[in-house]
Amino acid sequence: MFIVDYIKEVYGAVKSLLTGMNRTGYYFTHHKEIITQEYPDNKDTLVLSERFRGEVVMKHDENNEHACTGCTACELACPNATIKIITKFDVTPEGKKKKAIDTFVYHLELCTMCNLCVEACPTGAITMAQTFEHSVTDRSKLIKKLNQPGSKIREGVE
Amino acid sequence: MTNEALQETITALIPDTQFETGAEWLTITTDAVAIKPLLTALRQTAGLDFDYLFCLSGVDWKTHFNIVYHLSSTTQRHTVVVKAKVNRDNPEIDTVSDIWRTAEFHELEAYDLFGIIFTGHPGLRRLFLTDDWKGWPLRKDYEDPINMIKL
Amino acid sequence: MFEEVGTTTEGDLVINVGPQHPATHGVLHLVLTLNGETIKNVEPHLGYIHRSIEKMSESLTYRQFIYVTSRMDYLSSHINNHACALTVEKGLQIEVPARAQVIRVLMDELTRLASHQLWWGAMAMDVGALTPFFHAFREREAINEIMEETCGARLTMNYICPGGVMIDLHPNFQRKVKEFITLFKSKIDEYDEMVTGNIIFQNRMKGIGLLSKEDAISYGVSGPAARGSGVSCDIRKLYPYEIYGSLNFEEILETGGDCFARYLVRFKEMRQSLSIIEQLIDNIPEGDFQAKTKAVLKLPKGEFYSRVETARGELGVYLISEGGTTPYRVKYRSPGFSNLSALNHMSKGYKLGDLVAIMGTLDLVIPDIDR
Amino acid sequence: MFSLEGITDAIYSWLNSTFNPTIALLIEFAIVVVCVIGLFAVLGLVLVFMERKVSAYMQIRLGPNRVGFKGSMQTMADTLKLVLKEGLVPDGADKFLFNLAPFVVMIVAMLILAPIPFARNFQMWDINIGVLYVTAVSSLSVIGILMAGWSSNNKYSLLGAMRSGAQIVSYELSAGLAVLSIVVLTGSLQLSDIVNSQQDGWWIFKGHIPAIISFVIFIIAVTAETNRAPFDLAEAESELTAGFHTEYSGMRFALFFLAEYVNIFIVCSIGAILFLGGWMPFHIGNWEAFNHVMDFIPSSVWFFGKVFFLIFLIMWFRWTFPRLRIDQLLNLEWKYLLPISMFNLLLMTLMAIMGWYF
Repeated sequence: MFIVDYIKEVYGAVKSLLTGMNRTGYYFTHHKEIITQEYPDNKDTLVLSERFRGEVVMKHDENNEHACTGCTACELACPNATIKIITKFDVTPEGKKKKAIDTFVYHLELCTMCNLCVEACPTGAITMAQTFEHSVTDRSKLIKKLNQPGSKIREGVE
Repeated sequence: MTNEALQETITALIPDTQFETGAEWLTITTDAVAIKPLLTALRQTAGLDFDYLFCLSGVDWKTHFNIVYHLSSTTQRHTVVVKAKVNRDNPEIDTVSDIWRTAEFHELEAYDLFGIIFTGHPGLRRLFLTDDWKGWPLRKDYEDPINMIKL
Repeated sequence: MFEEVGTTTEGDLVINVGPQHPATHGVLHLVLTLNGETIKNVEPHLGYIHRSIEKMSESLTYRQFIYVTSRMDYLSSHINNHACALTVEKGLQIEVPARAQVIRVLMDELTRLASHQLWWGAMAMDVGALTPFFHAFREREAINEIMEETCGARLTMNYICPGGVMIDLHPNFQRKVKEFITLFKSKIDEYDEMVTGNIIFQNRMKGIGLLSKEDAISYGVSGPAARGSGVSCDIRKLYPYEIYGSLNFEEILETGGDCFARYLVRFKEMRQSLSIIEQLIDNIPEGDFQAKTKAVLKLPKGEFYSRVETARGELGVYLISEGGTTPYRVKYRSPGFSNLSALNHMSKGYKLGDLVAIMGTLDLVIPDIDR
Repeated sequence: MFSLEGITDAIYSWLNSTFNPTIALLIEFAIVVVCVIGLFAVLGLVLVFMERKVSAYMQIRLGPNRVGFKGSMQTMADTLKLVLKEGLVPDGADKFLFNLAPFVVMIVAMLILAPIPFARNFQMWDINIGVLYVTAVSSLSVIGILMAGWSSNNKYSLLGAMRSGAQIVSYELSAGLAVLSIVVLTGSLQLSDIVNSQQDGWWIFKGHIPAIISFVIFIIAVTAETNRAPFDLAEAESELTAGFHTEYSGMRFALFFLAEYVNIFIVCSIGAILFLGGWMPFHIGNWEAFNHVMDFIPSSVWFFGKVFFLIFLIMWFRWTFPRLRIDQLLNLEWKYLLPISMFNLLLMTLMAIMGWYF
C-alpha cells in the first residue's frame, strides 16, 4: 500500500531525527560528561607521561657532571641537524690530551622530537624532558646550550 | 599465477621480452618505445588481467631514466613489475593513462618531478610545483641552494 | 576511454575551492566548473604542502627516513612508519621478534581507530552536523593518551625502528587499552544514533558519488573507498604482513559504491579494529621488543617494495638501494594520491553540496597527497 | 504585581499632562526607538550567548567561561572586537549596495517587531492586519541577502544568495499557510485578537491535530526562512565558506549576525503568539487553584518563556542535524510541506466551520 509505506517512511524519518535529538539532549542535561580541560588553570594537576618528548636535555648530577663524551653519535643520528657538538681538548693530570665537549648546541626550532639522538647516545647523557611550552618571542632564544656552565664529564664515563 | 608461469605466458605473448628475476616479483625490462604494446597486452590478455596499476615511479639512474610500473591483478592476484628505460636527453614515453586511469595522476607526478614527457597524456601540467618552476627536483643533478639543505 | 574533459562554455561558473576552504581539511585546491549548482569538472591543483619527502629520504639514513614518513599521512603516522620499517627489514632480512610484531599491530589498529574517529567527526561536519566532531574527539583523546604514554608523542609517534619498536610498552598500556575498549564500545552505538541512522544524513549519502568496481580498480582507488565499491583490496588480508595472517577479522565489503557504502565500510572497520585489539591485548608475548641491529644500517643493492594498509588505503614503499647507508630512491605510493584521482570522475554531475560529501568519504589527508 | 502595562500607562499619562500632545507623541516615538534598539542589542547578546552555551553543552564542552560570570560577557567582548575591526570592502564590489545590504536586513528585522505583543497590553502598534504585515515584511529580508550576495563580487556569496532566495521564497509559502490556518480559527488578523482568543486554551491544544501539524510545519518553515541549520544552505560553511556574508567584516558582519538572531526571536515570538498563546498563561480547564497560580506569573515572563523555549528548540535542531542539500531542501518544501499544509488548511477551515475545536 502506497499510503502505509509513506507513513512508515515518515515515521522512520521522524524517529531517526528524534533519536539524534535525544542524544544531544542527553548531553545538554548531563554536565558531568563535559570533557573540557581548562588548561592554564589545571597546570598544577596536569600530569604528563614520563615518556613524553618535549625537548632534549642533558642530565647533570649534583656535582654538575654529565655523561657526554662528545662522540657526536647524536649529531650523526639527527635527521635535521638539530644538534651541533663543539669539542675541545682537555689535558688530564697525567698530561694526556683528552677530547671533551666544549658546547652542546641544540636547535630547538629544528627539532622534531623524534628521539633518535637519545636512542643513539651510548652513554645515556641526553634525554627527553617533559616541558612543552616552548614559545618565545625571538627565534634565537630557541638555540640552547645543553651543558651547564662549568660542568665536566663524570668520572669513569668513556 | 606463479612468477615462472607468468614468465612463460608473457614470453609466449611477446617472444623477446627481457626478464630480471631474483626479486620478489617478476620484473620485465623494456625500452620506452615498446612500452605501450607490452602494457596493453598485459592488461588485455585473458589470464593475465593486470587491471590494477598500483605504483608508477620514475627513477633517475644518471645515465637514463626508468619508469617503473607495478602491476597487479585483482582477479588473479599476481604481480609484475615493468621497467621502461627512457632516454635522459629526450625523455619521452607513451602515456598509459588510457589503459589505467590512475596513471593520469601518477604520470603528472613523474612529469612534474622528473621532467619525463608522457606523449598522449590528456593534460600534462605541473601538479605540485608552480607553472614557472625551473628544473626537475627529483633528478639527481637538481640543485636548489635555497630549499635544499645538505647535511 | 576518456570522457570529454569538461569544457568551459558561457554560463559556467568557475570557482576555486581551496587552498583555504573549510571542506578540504587542509590545503587542497580544486578548480570547479559549475553549471548552476551542478559540477561539470573538478581539477585538483596540488603542492601547497609538498615537502618532497621522497627527495629528503634520499639523503637520510635508513634509521632517519622512517620518521619523515610520519609527516605524510599524519593521521596514520604509525602505519607509515611501519611500512618503511618493513621495507628496511625486508632488505636487511631481519626477523622481528614476536613481541615487537604484536606491539606494532596493536599500535597500527589503535592508529587506524583514531584516524577513523577523526574521519567520522570531520565527515559529519562536512555535511553540516557539528556536534559529532566533538564526540569523536572524546574517544580519540583516549587513544592519544595511550600513544603519548607509550610512544612519547600523540600524533607523530616515531615509535617504530628497524627491527622492532623503539621502547617497550608502558606498564599501564594494557590497562589503559582495556579501559578504552569498554569506553568505545559504549560510545560507538551513539555514533550510530547521531549520524548513521539520521534520515538527513542518509539522504545526503545514498546514491551520491557513485564509483563502479571497474572504475575503482582502474583509478587505483584503494582502502575503504574501494571496498565500498566491492573491490577486495585489504592488504592485511591479501598480502598479510606481521601477524595479520593469524588474526581473526573480516574484510568489510559493500557493493553500493556510493558515499553511504564507503561510510559504512569505514564505520564497520572501526568495530573490526576493536576486535583485533581485543584479540591481541591479552596475548602480548614476552620477549625482546627489538631485534639486534647494527648501529649503521646498510641495505644490499636491490629493490624492495612493501605495502601496508593504512587507514586510507594501500601505502606502498618502493625503495631502491645502491648498497649505501642512504636509499638511492624512495617512492611512496600514497593512498590519498590515487584516491584523489578518482574525484573528478566521482563528482561529475552531482551538486556542489555533494562534493564535500564525496571528499569526506574519500577521507583525503592533504600531506598524504602532496608528500 | 509587576506589570509592563502599568509602566507604559504611567509614562503616557505623565507625558500628556506635562507636554502638549504633539511633543508627547514625539517623545513617545523616541522612547520606542531607544527601546527597540536596546532590545536588539540585548537580544543579540543574550541569544548569541545562549547559542554558544547550548552548543557547548551538547558538544560536551564548557563554552565561553572566561569573560564575566561564566562567560556571560563574552558576546560583549566579541561585539567590541567587531566594532573595532576594519570593515573591508572587496575590490570590484558594488560599494553602495554592499554597504546598504546589512542595514536592509536589519531594518526589516526591526519592522517586524512593531506589532508583536510582548505582554498584556504592551504592544507598539496594534495594527489590525498584524499577521499580514508580518508575513509581508519578513519576506523583504531576502532582498537584503540577495543584495549582499550580488554586491560582494564573490562567487561564493552569489551562490549563497541565490540559494537563500530560492529557499526563502519557497518556505514563505508553507509558513504563510501554517499561519493562515490559525487565522481561519480566530477570524482575525490582529495579533492582539489572536492572543485574546486563547484565553481559555492555546490554539495548539484547542485546534488539536491540524494545529499541531501546522505548528510543526511552521517551525520547519521558519527554521528554513531564518537560514538556520539544518537549512543553512545560504551560508553552508563547509560548502560556501560563509555564503552571502563571506566578504563582510567588522560591524557590517555584526549587523548580519545580529539580524539573524533577531529574526529567530521574531519568528519564534510569532510562533508563540499564534500557537502557544502569546503572553497568555497556561490554564487547565477548571482547576481554579492551578490557574490562579499561573495567572500570578507576569505575562511578559510567559511570553519570553515561550519564545525562548522555541528558540531553544531551533538551536537544538541546529546542533543535532546535518545540513540538507539544496535540491532536497526544495523537494521537502514543494513535495511535502506545501501539499500537507494546503490539505491541513482545508481541514482547518472545515474544522472552523463545523466548530470541531474546543
